[in-house]
Amino acid sequence: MNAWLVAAAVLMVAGLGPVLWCVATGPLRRRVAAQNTGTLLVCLVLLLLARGYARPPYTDVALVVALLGPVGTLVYARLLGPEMGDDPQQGPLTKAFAVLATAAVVLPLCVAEGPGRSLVKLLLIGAILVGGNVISSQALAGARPKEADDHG
Amino acid sequence: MRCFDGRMAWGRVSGVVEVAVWWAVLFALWLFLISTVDALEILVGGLVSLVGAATAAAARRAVTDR
Amino acid sequence: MNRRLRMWVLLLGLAGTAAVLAAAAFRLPAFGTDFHPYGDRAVREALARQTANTVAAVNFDQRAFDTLGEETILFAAVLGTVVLLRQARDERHVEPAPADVAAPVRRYALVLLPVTLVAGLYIVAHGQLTPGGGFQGGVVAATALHLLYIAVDYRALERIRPLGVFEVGDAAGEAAYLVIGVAGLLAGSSYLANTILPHGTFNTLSSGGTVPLLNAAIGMEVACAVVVLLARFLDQAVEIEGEGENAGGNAGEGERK
Amino acid sequence: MADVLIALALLLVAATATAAVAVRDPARQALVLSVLGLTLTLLFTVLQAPDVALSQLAVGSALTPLLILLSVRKARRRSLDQVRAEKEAEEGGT
Repeated sequence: MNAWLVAAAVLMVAGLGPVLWCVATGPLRRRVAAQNTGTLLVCLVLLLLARGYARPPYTDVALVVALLGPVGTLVYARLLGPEMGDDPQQGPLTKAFAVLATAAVVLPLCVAEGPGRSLVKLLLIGAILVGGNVISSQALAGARPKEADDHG
Repeated sequence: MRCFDGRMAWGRVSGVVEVAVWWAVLFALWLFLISTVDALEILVGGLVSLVGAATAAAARRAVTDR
Repeated sequence: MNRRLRMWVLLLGLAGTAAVLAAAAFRLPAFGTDFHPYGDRAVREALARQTANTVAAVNFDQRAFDTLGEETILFAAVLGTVVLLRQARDERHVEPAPADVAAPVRRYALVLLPVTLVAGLYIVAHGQLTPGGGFQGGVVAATALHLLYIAVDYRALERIRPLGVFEVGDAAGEAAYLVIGVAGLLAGSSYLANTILPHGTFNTLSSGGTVPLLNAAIGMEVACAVVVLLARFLDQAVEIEGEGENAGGNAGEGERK
Repeated sequence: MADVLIALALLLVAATATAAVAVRDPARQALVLSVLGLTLTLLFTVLQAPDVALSQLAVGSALTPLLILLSVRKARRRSLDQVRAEKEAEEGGT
């Protein structure tokens, strides 16, 4: 078990434990925000695992999480938006955490990777991940109660 | 009438440019995704990027022109 | 049969299943050893046909006929859903209302849609080399299109989704799998045998013989099937109103036809 | 030592699955379900089955939530309107 796998294990327990707690309890908006953070953490864990097992093809799994995770959150923001209108907003900490956590994981991975096409792939996954996470947090913050049920 | 034609022609040119730009971006993405580069990879990547570029332009039109 | 008797029958069944499972579990090889009789044979066969991803070799070569069954289940399930969720006589069609979504979210969807689509097609095309394949990539590609509903609205999705084409694509993907199977027969071997194409160079896109072709057929079938399936669900949730079902509430009356 | 990761992933899956059963409202359940999909992805990856992980991810991250929430929306609208119609009938009767 190398350092990358230890980091993955720590991130799994310290990150996904609280996410599970927040997704199962509390106001709806916080639950969706926790799900959003969960996709981010799982993507980072998968990147660490791919490096730790020395299997570059495993990064494809992380790429799919980075692409589809925010889509899932947007589904909730879209279809549960009217329900979570009155819930308290998430502070800016969630977004800051997303950026910092991604940087803290992706940059060491890039340093270990060295220059090459897979470095660009890593940076690409990191960029998609942060962008998607920030945008879906924004969509979540913008969700508000509607006057009537809609057909949209 | 001429003005109308001109606008149509401009629309067609800008549509082609839009698809071309998207194609270039998506093809570059494909080159970073794959691990080994050979002729077949480039051919498949070009076709896939073309599908992606056409969809991107169609989606953009579906959102803005209405 | 009264409730008490039913519970006893259930308990008997559960106890039997538990006993059989426990007996089987004790005779399993120990966890984490390097004794893998099935894995060793599968890997040997996969390498013999130049297929880098052994899972793809198992799914589309060694037991390609099972995959045909799975594909047909999906095809039949989607067909059943289409029949069940059609617009019934006592339901009416309502024009979907435009939704107002924040501009950054809309722009993000327009950028991410082609990227996700290309990533999905990449996963389909590299099924024989890296993890993934027709099913996974097909679902990713189909999800990409639905970004237009999720981040814009249903009218935008309907404009780039010619449903008839996707229905034909669903059937064509299923048919392509069958035809590739028959090609094996015509080439003088068995149904779905991986003998009609050269196996190529290991770890390139053209390796694995028919595996990439079958992957492409599955990818097309799955992507189209998911689009058709979601179209029925979306129609029911957005466009179709049942008897006495007044979804518009009091506002937005103008949208009704 | 590599078994530690498998044990952790299994524990996470068990905890999330229990939470998914314990949450009763279908819409909130869909949220826990998508986290369950993510933990299953991790479990399959540490068991060295990335193909299965990708399948789980492709289906579980956006498609399943969308199907569940669309169904919930349709069902809720129908029951809401039944309640409304009954209330109207009552008011009309008295």
